[in-house]
Amino acid sequence: MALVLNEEQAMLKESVKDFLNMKSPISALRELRDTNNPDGFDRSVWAEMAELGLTGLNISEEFGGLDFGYIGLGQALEEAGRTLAASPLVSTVLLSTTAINLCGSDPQKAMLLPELAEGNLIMSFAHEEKTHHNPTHVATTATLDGDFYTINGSKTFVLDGHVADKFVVVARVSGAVNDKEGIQLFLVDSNREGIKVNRTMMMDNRNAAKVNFSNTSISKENKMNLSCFEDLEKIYAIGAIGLAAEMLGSAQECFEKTIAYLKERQQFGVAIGSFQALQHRAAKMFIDIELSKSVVIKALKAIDTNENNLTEIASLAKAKLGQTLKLVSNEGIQMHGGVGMTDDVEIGFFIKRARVAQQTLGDYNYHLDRYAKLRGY
Amino acid sequence: MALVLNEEQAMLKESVKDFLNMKSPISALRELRDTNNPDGFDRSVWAEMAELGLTGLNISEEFGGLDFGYIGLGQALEEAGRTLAASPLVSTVLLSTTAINLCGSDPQKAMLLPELAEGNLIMSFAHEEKTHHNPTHVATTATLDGDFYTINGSKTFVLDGHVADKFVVVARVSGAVNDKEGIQLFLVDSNREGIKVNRTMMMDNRNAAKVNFSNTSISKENKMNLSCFEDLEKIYAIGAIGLAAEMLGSAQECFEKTIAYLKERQQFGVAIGSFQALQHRAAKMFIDIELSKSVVIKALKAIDTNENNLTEIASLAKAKLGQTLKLVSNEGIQMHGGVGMTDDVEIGFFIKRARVAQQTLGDYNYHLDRYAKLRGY
Amino acid sequence: MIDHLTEFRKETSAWLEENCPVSMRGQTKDIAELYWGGRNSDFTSEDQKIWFKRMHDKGWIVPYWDKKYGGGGLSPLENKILAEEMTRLRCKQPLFSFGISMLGPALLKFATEEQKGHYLKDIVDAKIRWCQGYSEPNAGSDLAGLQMKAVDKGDHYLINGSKIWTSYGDNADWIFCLVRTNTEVKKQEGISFLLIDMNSEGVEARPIQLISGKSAFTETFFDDVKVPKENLVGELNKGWTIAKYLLTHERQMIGGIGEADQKFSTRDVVVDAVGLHNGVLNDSILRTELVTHEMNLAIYDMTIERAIDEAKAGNNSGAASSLFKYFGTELNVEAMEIIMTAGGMDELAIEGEATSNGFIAKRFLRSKGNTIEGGTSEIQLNIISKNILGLPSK
Amino acid sequence: MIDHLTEFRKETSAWLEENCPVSMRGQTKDIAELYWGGRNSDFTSEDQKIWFKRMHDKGWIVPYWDKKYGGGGLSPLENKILAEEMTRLRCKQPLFSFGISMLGPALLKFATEEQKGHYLKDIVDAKIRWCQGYSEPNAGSDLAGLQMKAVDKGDHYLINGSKIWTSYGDNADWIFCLVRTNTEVKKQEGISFLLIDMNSEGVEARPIQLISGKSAFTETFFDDVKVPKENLVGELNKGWTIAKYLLTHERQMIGGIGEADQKFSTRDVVVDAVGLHNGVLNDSILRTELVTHEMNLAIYDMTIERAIDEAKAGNNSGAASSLFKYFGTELNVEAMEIIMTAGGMDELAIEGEATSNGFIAKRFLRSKGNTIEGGTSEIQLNIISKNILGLPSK
Repeated sequence: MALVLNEEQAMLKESVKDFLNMKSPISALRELRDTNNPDGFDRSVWAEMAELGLTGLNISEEFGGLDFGYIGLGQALEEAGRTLAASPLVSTVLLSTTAINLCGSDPQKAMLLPELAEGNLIMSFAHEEKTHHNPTHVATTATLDGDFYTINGSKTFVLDGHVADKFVVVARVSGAVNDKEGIQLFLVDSNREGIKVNRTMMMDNRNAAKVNFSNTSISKENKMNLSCFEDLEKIYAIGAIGLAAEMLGSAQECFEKTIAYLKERQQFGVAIGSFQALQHRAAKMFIDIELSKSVVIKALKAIDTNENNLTEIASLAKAKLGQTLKLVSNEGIQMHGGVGMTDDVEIGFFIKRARVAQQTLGDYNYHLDRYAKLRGY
Repeated sequence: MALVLNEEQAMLKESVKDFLNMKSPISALRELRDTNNPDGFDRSVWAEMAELGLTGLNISEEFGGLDFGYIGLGQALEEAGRTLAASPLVSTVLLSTTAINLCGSDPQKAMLLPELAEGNLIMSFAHEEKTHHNPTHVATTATLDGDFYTINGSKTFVLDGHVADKFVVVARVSGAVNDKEGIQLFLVDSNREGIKVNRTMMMDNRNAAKVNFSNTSISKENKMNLSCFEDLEKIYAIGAIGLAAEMLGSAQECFEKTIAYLKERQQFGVAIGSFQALQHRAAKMFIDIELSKSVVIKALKAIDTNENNLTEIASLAKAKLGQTLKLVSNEGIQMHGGVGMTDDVEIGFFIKRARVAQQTLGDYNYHLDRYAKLRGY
Repeated sequence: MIDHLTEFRKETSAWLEENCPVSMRGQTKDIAELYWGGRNSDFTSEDQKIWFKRMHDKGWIVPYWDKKYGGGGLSPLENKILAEEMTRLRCKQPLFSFGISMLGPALLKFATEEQKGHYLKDIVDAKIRWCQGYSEPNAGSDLAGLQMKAVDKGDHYLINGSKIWTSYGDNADWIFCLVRTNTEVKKQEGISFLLIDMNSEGVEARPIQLISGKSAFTETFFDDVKVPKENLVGELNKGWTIAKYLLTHERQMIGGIGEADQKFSTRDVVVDAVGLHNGVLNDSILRTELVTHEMNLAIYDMTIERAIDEAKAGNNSGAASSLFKYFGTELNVEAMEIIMTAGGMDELAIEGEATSNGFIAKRFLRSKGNTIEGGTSEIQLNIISKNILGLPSK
Repeated sequence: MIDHLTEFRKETSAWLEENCPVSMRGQTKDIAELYWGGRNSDFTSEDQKIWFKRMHDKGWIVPYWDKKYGGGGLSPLENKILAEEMTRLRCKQPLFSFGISMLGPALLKFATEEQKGHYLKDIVDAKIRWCQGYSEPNAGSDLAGLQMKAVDKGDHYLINGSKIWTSYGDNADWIFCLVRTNTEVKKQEGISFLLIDMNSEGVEARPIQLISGKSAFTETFFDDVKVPKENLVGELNKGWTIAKYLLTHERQMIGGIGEADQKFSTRDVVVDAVGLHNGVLNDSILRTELVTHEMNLAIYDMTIERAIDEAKAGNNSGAASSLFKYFGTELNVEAMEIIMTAGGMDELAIEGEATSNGFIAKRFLRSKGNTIEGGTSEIQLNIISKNILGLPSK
């Protein structure tokens, strides 16, 4: 599988780009923020995204999806990264749909995937419990009693949790906190009793939630089929790769805006882009972005071809993009100078998104550490 | 104690500088190398250094020294770093004399310090046993049998070991390898039976030796008084600070040579020092060197005023200078371009010395790790 | 001499003990809690008022200024002792004023005796609160490229243009500005230093919103503002000399912001957030970043100490200010990056229950401006390479 | 089409199996062990000679050159299959030649048909060993600033000057040079591309000693050397075009040196030297450096893969060569720094019993040249910022 897009994928990317530029430019995010939008995203744009098929990119045709695979979803995420579009793309399509694809029972798939493909469902993947991504730290419990599971525990950083119709909850049916064994996934409607959702607005103006489950009872048909810890790791790996694709889009846009500014801004009678110290820093960013493109496309393909080193390549992609986007968004502000520090221009939005994306599903340090472990040191 | 030199110290520094520029410029090191000098240093220059008083800088007047303290010795080392002078200054004056100052018995001091001050004795501190500096790793044993100790073990990286008249040997009288307890120092003449010395020429063209002790017997008066492990750590701390002073001299000289080259070398019709990318890199090196000056003088003063955070400040100095000299010597070659890679010019000598100094008495990583431990994490 | 100083310390200490109200002691958490003076400013407490008056009576609002300007006339050594005793007893500053720190040095060096008597006295009496008008939207690092015009109209100058990055411009009474008085010459040679009453008709200051949220900065607009000619400081068209002189002062102040502004130990925050295992930080990569930062910080402090000692020994070098501005702000940025990494997902929230409403996040974002304001890091590196290393221009 | 290629692979594989002597298989540890050809060169073994002759008879010394020049006339896909099969069976190259890799592309594109017939054939037949004469002592990165003069003397050029950094100049028969043929015009417009017989009177090549010890480089001196005018390749004064074309090739070669030249896995060396504790490297700082390096290396490989795929898809970009040169050499330097740190005191010895006589130390020192030779890292960054990003010159 060559590391280039085929015609179909390239066309998809182009149409998503056009759509987002028109319907969800960075100014839209600013407006959501300034008007204190209760959803944190634009439901009408989300409906149009569904119409465009974006909600079904990673759903097979059998269930009403477009079956573009993750290379397709990656292109959409990359374009969404360019305009910093706020939408449930990550929470619902990248994470929850992936979980159902991998671990849903046949009836669960038959019931949920068509609804997801249509864009009728907003779902959140409720997994984190600590300040840092930690797959084995599951203190939330699910206790079987007759035909019902009772869920107890607190989740944090549940993306779009405040608007979710349904959660995929990572909970423990046996074992102790930090055991790899005994972890399971459950589908939980957000309107069940005993659920308390606190919206949290993050620095990138997107939303996560703290979700508390207190004796929340669900029928046992809502248990999914997580066969082993490696399945859960696979969901995280796919999530990390999808995020890396989104971060690649943000990094490219931020970089291009900065280069344009270097050509336009005059100081000391010349364009500041003529200063060699800035030129060399720009060239190094260019190299980082080219390297980033390679690891992202390689990683997306690895999902679709089901490579067995997916965890390793996911860490590679997420770590590299974390580093690239951090560099580019910091340099973006520095090279814009005082102007870059003002809320009036858009360059500052990238550094905010960079920080949140960095922490989502494991930061740079987490993935470096994991890569080293996978390499046996 | 202000972080500036007093008049006496400044004069000392000036006279060492003049002396070394005349008697031991970098070309002298090249000649020692090219003529395959059996000593690895010039004995007549060493005799003159003794006459100048350099061998007695850290010896009290009572024993015939100049009593300039470590701030004084630091200035001499710094100047020796500038001309990359090969001499037993580190092995004999910095390490062995310090050991005797701190742990010698009264008779040992009375016998050895005057000889050392006169420059009549070359001594080596034989401590390392592994590839990386490791104070607790002492496998060499000293077993008391009647009035004699029998020494067995192998030492590596014994600076100037091939010309040493006497060794200070770190050996274990009790306990197991890596125990802090049970370590002691012994004075051992290099001509005792059972000693095998293999000269090793290092990449900076100075010499270390592998020294093997096989049932080497010495009378018990040769045991020194190492009261505890902290005493040994103090010797290493002083050694690290002295080395940092030498490295500061090398870094400054290498930097100044590079700046001069930037002003002189023409490319594309202008001096390459007019290229802003190089200017900014030069400015950053300047900052690193200024910071390095501060930590070195602070650390040298801390020895003389017997500060109780000496270990901490020694790690600070050695780590910082390791990083600064590495940067400056790498940039020195890169900015000299192809010319810098040839043996014809002197800039390449600095990168060689940098690597050896880096590994002596703990490298950058070692001191970072230790500093973190001392800071409680 | 020494006897006199020992005596002075004793007396000062006793006086401070007796006269500084308890509520005027302790750490200053936020400069906003201090008394800033000015036409519209009032004391926030009776103690604050008492403290100001007592210090004012002693002449210790600006203890080292000459008595004829309302200062205390203290010698440098006496001033140092007073400062030390105030630190020891944790006395707060009686007046926080850009007039003292930023305008004062210029007036003392470049103003006429009449101007000094007038303006310095008003500063000491806290009658006038000053702000600074140097930067302009289109000038940026090319400060000398400023465009705000002052046209000679006989008895007054007519001002048109705007200034940006004026701290607390919306609360100040007067502004000291660099203005263009000649457009025909080399840019540095057509600049003058002018004092402008913010109450003048045509002046408007608007707050600037930063990426970190609300800020103390304003953009200030001047639309046909008339300024009396006697408000010129120094010679006409020689304002650049004054600006350069003051910038060196400002650079030193901002370089120091790093620590002064930071109300917590980076080490403690990180160790708290990440935890130890067998006495070693749980995240080994972060541990390396933290120890590198702590070493940098320790060496930075030693360099300040050395610079002070060198200055005392008469080896003053202008080099220092660019070095401190560059490295001090880099350290601050480094600290905030480390703290954000340590805080993880918790520190991303800027709004919501059970969050700190972005206390750290906003500081993190604000820190990105440190390497820009007061002369960008790039400008500092230019200064070092040109002025200190003597590297050639093209 | 596919059938033909499958068939070709099968035949090729069978032929190689049968014709490649066992001693001509296996990893090439040092390019010096290969056959280099030339007037003074001899085969080092009978097998080497047999292998050369058999490949030569097939036309597979340069399989993708046209048959009329002594090549094999293979299509790009056939050539790829042959290369793959040789790699799979670990067959060594029958001839290592700068004539093939460095001069060939220039001759194919710029030489006359007569020159091609003559020089390309001699390369394939291993009669002439070539070396390259571009750099000059005073030119450095400013390659176009070269000074070696070729003066038109009617039937010949008279050459005076010197070249530096010529690899194996002391073993080569001929040298291809850039020479100055016009001093009156813009520097790039007065350069020509000339072929010179090293046997000519007045040519002398002296080896260069590097900081890492002996090297393959020479400095080559030309003192009143006469060169026939027909040795000019391409148009007079148009040599810069040829040089730029060839430099892109060279950059790609050197960018790849990093891995090709390295006979060991950095990871294995480090783990061996430093050791593990509970499966984690004993030095946590070095661990971070190593994993960063390994990640960079993996992503570098992916980028090569992507560039090849992009090229196949017709999206060829000249950008790639500067990126690979820059990043590939940085990676090599990074690897050697890590290995030296891991090796500790042991790897400092360059002479002495029980030492490896500086095997690693010399490689470490030599690696410092990677970011200089073939266009410095700075030049690559200039190329990227100007040619790709379109940033303006002053």
